[in-house]
Amino acid sequence: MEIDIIISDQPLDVQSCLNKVADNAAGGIDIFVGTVREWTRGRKVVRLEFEAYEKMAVQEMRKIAEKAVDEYELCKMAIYHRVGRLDIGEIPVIIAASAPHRGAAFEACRYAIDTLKETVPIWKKEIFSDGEVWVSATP
Amino acid sequence: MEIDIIISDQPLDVQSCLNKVADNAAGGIDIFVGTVREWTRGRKVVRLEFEAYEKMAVQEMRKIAEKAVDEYELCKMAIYHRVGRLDIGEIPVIIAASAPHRGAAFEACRYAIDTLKETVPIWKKEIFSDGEVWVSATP
Amino acid sequence: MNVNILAFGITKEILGSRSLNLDLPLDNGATVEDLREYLFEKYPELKKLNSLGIAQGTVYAQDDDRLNPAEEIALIPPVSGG
Amino acid sequence: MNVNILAFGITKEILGSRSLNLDLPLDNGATVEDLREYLFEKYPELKKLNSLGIAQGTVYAQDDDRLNPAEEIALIPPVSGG
Repeated sequence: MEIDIIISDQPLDVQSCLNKVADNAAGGIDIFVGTVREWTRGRKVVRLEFEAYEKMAVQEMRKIAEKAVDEYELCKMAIYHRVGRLDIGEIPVIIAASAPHRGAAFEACRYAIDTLKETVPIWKKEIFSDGEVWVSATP
Repeated sequence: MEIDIIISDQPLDVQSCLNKVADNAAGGIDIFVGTVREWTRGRKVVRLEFEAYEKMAVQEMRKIAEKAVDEYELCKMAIYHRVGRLDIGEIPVIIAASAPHRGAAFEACRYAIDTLKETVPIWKKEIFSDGEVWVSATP
Repeated sequence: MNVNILAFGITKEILGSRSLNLDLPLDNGATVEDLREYLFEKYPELKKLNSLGIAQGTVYAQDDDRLNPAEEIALIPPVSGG
Repeated sequence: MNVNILAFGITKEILGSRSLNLDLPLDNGATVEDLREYLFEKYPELKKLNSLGIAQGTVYAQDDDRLNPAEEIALIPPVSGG
């Protein structure tokens, strides 16, 4: 199967994602790994919480992967997203693209993460020691 | 240490490379993984053989990583290259870059693999069922 | 018109529930935009959001799409995955 | 001038050895370009390569750099890593 989409409340594994996109026709694989930063906009993060409208999020992630495979002539693409509580350094998202040539793999990964952040119904709450905020919700 | 350079005749491990560049200040990590393709220019590959001028290759790889860390304001960068015999699907190269923001990680990885292919003294021989060729050596 | 609404992220906190059954004072020709206006009136905090999308049947709806009470309707505040 | 040459990739096959000691008919002012010309004459197959770089002390040398027999000198045919 050329596309693999996962939303999980368990830690995401980069090696599994890589194995899913490995392909004898691929000369290059690009993998984007999001990680939880300790500081954001000058405030120290305690943890993040991700919530998804899972049924729809999986559909939107699949749309992104299908378009990427088609447009960049990929061998395979995988998009994994974590939900629930995440500590500093943990991985909210992994995107992997394999392609005969490396340029396509890079461009597809970048397209996928940029688009995921715009269209996929997943929400991130930043928890600080003195409050919390749903990211991008209000001005 | 913000830069990790390895040339090895043992299989390269993506998870180790990821662990090396993980950083609490990083919001994104990009990893490029080269893989041995089964077909190249219409010919079926039996295996590849990589040879390095190791002392100089490590220096040139370090130059690339130092320039990338500096230019793209990375947290960390790792460049691993395999030497010896590789079968289809094996990994000749892994490049990983962590950065506060994802754009820098993508651009740094791409810069690094593009430059590595131009400047690092490593040579690839493609072995086919009916012959072999040092890649790019002759017109 | 009676609809079931799912609310996520900050909208879940504003509505006080992830899932809500609403009796709307709207007739069968009501649109997505009518629902949004109704919600803005009932939950004025929603007006402070940068955007408020509405999905119907797990697909982003347009403002002039007709509401279909048989479908799952969801409030989509600004997304922030990744 | 007596120099030690390392050869990699296709140059190793052309020279028949990874490491070679050469007695060059060149004086102490000889340059990298002089060495390349000497090698082209002695191993004409080298002329068929897309390029032939020379490193001295593990650093790419320029054509007009002087040869330093105390340094490690290496033949760098077109690289193809990655």
